[in-house]
Amino acid sequence: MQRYLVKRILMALVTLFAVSLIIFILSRASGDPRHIYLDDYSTQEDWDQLTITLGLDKPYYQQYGIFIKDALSGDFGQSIKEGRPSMEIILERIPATLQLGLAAFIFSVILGVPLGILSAVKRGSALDIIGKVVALIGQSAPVFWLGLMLMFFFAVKLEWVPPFGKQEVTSIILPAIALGWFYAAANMRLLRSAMLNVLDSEFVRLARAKGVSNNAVIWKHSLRNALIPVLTFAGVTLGGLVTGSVVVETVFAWPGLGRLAIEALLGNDYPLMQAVIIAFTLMYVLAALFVDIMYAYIDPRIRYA
Amino acid sequence: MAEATGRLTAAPIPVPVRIARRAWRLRRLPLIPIFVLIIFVISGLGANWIAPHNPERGDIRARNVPPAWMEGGSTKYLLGSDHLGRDVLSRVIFGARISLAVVVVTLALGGIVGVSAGLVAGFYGGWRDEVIMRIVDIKLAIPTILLALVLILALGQSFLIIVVILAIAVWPRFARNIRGEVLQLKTMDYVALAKVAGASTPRILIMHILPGVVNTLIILATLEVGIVILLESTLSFLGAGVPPPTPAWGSMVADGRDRLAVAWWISTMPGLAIMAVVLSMNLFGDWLRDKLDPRLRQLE
Amino acid sequence: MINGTQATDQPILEVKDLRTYFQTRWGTVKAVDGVSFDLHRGETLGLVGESGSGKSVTMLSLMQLIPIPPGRIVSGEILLDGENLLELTEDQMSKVRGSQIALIIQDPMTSLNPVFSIGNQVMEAIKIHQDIPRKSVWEKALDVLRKVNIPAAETRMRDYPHQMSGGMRQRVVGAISISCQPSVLIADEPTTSLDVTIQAQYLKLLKELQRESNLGLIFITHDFGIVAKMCDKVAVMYAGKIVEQGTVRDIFNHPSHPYTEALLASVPKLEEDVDRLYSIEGQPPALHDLPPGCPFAPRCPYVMEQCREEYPPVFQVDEAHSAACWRLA
Amino acid sequence: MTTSAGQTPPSSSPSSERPGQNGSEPTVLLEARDLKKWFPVTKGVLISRTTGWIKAVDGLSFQIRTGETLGIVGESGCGKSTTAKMLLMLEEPTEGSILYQGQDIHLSGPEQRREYRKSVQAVFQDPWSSLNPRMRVKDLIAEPMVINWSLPRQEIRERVEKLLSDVGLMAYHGNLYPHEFSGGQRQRLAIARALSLNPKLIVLDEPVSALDVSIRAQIMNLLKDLQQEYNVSYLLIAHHLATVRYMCDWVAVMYLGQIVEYAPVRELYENPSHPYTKALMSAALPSHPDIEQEEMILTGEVPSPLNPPAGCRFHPRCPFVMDRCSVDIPVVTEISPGHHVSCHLY
Repeated sequence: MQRYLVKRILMALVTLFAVSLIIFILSRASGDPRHIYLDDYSTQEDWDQLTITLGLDKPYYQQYGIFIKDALSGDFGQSIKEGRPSMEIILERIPATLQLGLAAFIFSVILGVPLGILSAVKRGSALDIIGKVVALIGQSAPVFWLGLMLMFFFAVKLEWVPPFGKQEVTSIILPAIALGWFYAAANMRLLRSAMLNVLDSEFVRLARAKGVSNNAVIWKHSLRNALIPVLTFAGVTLGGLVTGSVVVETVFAWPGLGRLAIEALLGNDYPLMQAVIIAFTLMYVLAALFVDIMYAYIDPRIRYA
Repeated sequence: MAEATGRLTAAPIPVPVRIARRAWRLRRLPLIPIFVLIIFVISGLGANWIAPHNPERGDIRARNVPPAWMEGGSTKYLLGSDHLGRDVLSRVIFGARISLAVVVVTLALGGIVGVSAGLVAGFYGGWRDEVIMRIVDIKLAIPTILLALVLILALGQSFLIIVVILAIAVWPRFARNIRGEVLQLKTMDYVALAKVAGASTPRILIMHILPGVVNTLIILATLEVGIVILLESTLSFLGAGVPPPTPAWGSMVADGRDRLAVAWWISTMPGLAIMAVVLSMNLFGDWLRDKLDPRLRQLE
Repeated sequence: MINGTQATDQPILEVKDLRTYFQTRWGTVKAVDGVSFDLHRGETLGLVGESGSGKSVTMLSLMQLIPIPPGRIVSGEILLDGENLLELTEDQMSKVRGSQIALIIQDPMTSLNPVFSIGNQVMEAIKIHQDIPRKSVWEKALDVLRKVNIPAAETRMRDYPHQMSGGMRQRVVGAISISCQPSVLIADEPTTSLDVTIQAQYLKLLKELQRESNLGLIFITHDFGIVAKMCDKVAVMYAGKIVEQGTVRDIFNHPSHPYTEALLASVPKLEEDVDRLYSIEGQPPALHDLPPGCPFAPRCPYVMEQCREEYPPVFQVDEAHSAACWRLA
Repeated sequence: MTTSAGQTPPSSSPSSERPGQNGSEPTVLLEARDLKKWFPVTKGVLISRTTGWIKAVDGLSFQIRTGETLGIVGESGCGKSTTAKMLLMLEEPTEGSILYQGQDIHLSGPEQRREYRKSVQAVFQDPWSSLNPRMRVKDLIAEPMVINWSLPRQEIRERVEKLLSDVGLMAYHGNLYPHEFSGGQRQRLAIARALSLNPKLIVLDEPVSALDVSIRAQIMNLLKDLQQEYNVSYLLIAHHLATVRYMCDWVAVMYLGQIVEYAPVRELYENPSHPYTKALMSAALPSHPDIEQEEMILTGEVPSPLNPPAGCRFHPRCPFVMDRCSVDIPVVTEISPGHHVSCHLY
């Protein structure tokens, strides 16, 4: 267990390191950063001043060291567009993204998990067919289009909820569904096939043979085993929720990190972009670590490895 | 249970029986998805000849014309026209071309890298495996879209960059699944027996390992087609796709997003096209998987 | 008379003309086709057959654990202490399972749930069938684990299956199956994946448990060695039917069905040099594609015209010895 | 018999003189001397260090004679499969040597090693995993010949047909794929493939234990017949004592990586001397219900080869254990001609 956790934490650190390295390399590959900050009216003095501030006179490995040192103290440089520290902007946007991600995650679980279990237990029933349709739409419809269609029907035509923004509590419903659907579908499919496998296993047969009732076989003996692959996928889900949030936040004008990434892209705001990516990666790594711990909790084979 | 035992009798299986068996295996062919996919490929290859209008030149007098079956629609614009008076149908047909090109190049690139990495990691193991799998883990930890955005921001926007980004997105899945498959194949007794018979490492890889991963590879490739199309259209929706004016499905959806209330078809039609192709590919992939290797049903 | 254990007059388990069919894409597979036998308390019946002979489906039918569909128990009676199990509802049957009739499955590595502790899994069986306080459930579980000779049972209760060896796991499965004092225990090749010395330990344990609570034991196996060591009675299955039935000495001394005879002659012996083993030609038949008449006819050295046309009825060889072969007519 | 170690002509008929059977003393074909295989146990997340050794095989010596069968019996984890892998050059021994026709194969040049590879083939337990499902049977059987011999296609085809008929199959079976065969037939195919290079030794790793009971005798008899015909030696690895008695001329009993008893087959079965052999015999299943067996059931399980017990490795389970057993390592004693036991009782 300890060894497992140490390995996971090390892995998380390596990931963060790799991301920082990629960002650093790209920041140098994309051209001289001095051009980003200075305009045509800058003087040679400004130029030299900036060279020293950014440490561009030093060798690359030292520049990277400075980059890391700054990053660790929360300094990702000034946003070009807004002219204030990127970190400040990020902190303003994080809550909205976390709310949306959480809502989408909850949606994907409450839709996907029961549907997955029931469609495995009652194969060929109406529920199974509904599950199939949900899964097929979720895996085939592009998130941005699904979002637009939801917006068109439920906000524009029916006017049940606001079409975009984050003014009202109900605003979160449509983006959460658009974002969560794909994962609801994936959870459902995974859980269904895992359940079918488990229900066919020897230990379920033995459980039945000792007189365990049908319900207990499904909810106690099978579900916990079937959740293992679902949980494995949850790690990927979290990464996907991040990716998806960029799209969904753009569609619904949701004031979160994802939308910020697009703003940075359109504004050619590299310092802001790198901060956004570090923030996203950090969120992902922490969430994945959490999933790994959950994993150990559910599967004793990992806990006592 | 007793499937394999006792089937072989003294006489060879007659040819008609074999043909009949093969036909039996092909039953329940997913006809509609295959039909959709054929249309997709034909549109992609022959957009110039099929599309009724020029996709990039609009008629200012015919803006926001609804689809033919609606009031005010015209058979001239079967799926309506957009805010610049361009024919939506023609643009959808031309959009297939981008998607098709991106899919083919991405899968070739990502597939080759992923399969080689998976083969090396699985077959040789040791530090090579460790290094490759750690890179895969790191790649999976970085959200694709963000990586794409930062790369585009740093390196600019072009077909090549888009394809490279998408290939970076797909190769880890190839690597991981192929590696898993190779790890299993490697423990098969027939690999050890080939060594005993004196087979060289290249011979073992080519004769005994590669043929074993072909099914997995085909199934993976069909599943990845959908993923690549979705990613590509997402990028172009965000304005980070193959640069305009070439019409891509994603950017067409983006074009119509502010006009949903007045001309819903501008966004809806290309979206439907994406969904139809991805859905068909997924259904076809599922069918293929059941036929080739039911064991792989859990492949994501 | 039989290996020192007492057999009472009234059989504890009586199976009459049991038929279990499966619908497959090749058509109806008659996995169990008219199987009848009985079992007394304290007695051990060996159900012998090769893969696909229907012995495992017979076992699952007794427990009513056949996957439905594609399986279906078409006809027959399973009388446990006079009560027909096939007339019970699923709820009633689940009360019978584990408490009156218990099961040990072949593979100890997969037959325990990997995510629950050993103690948890033993206690579950007790909790289901007995209404006793929590504390005594724990005590009782500990008791049965000790009974199957698990060393340091108290600490083992908290362990998970993957922390145990195959032999130990199989003991845990044994503990679960006897935890509620069943009257019939079905063991489906419980030792095939165990090493020889571990197998010997386990077989001895089963014998002791049987003697202690006067169990009726059904041993499903393909190995005549286990039959020779463990069983009082034998039923030999081939292609879904019992082809020969009798006491263990009847079968070993005067095998009356050519299949039994051939099987016995084809097994090498530990105690003596055998110059050449008898070898049965051909393969066991596929159940979906049975020849008309006797299914063993294509491999039988004594085959007659009649054998290929009509399935033989069961002939009584001796008081408790019967076989289905035209040679006995 | 084969004094010239050159290439055996593939179509040559089996040699008429069989030194193994016809009175004259059979020659030693292969000898293992003090063979060891230790696997490292590593610990650590980033930098791994070796914290111990799994002594899978720990000092094995035996001989295989021309045309004869040596059986190795033992329970799982005793190192019998690792031994087979070392003979097949799938594993490199940690220590010790394998002498083939008097020459140490690990010290000899690449040419001799290639020659050795050709002369030692194998049949494994699982008939489902030992044939590549994507190759036709004729290509499977021909593969060793294609790799090692440059023969015209026509000759290879004829030889494949001959091999198929030798193992009781038909020529047309060559065009089928493995999945069209049953387990017993697949094992026949595996045997045909193993024979294709006219090997001197075939390692049989549990060749019948995955088969249906009624098929086992077919395969065992076939193997015995082919041994006569091809004058090939077998190393049979098995856990089933009766099978070993039927198939072998010599038997070695292994426990925790070491041979505890080694004797001609009849001598071993009629006069088992090591306590572990006795326990195995009493644990083996009888062939008739009236046979009385000595009741000698071992307690406990086989200890881990990571930390094998000191002294005699069997002492924690031995019913006859003495004080010195936990201290002194027993030496091999020849208690009767050819019968070697490694126990302090002798």
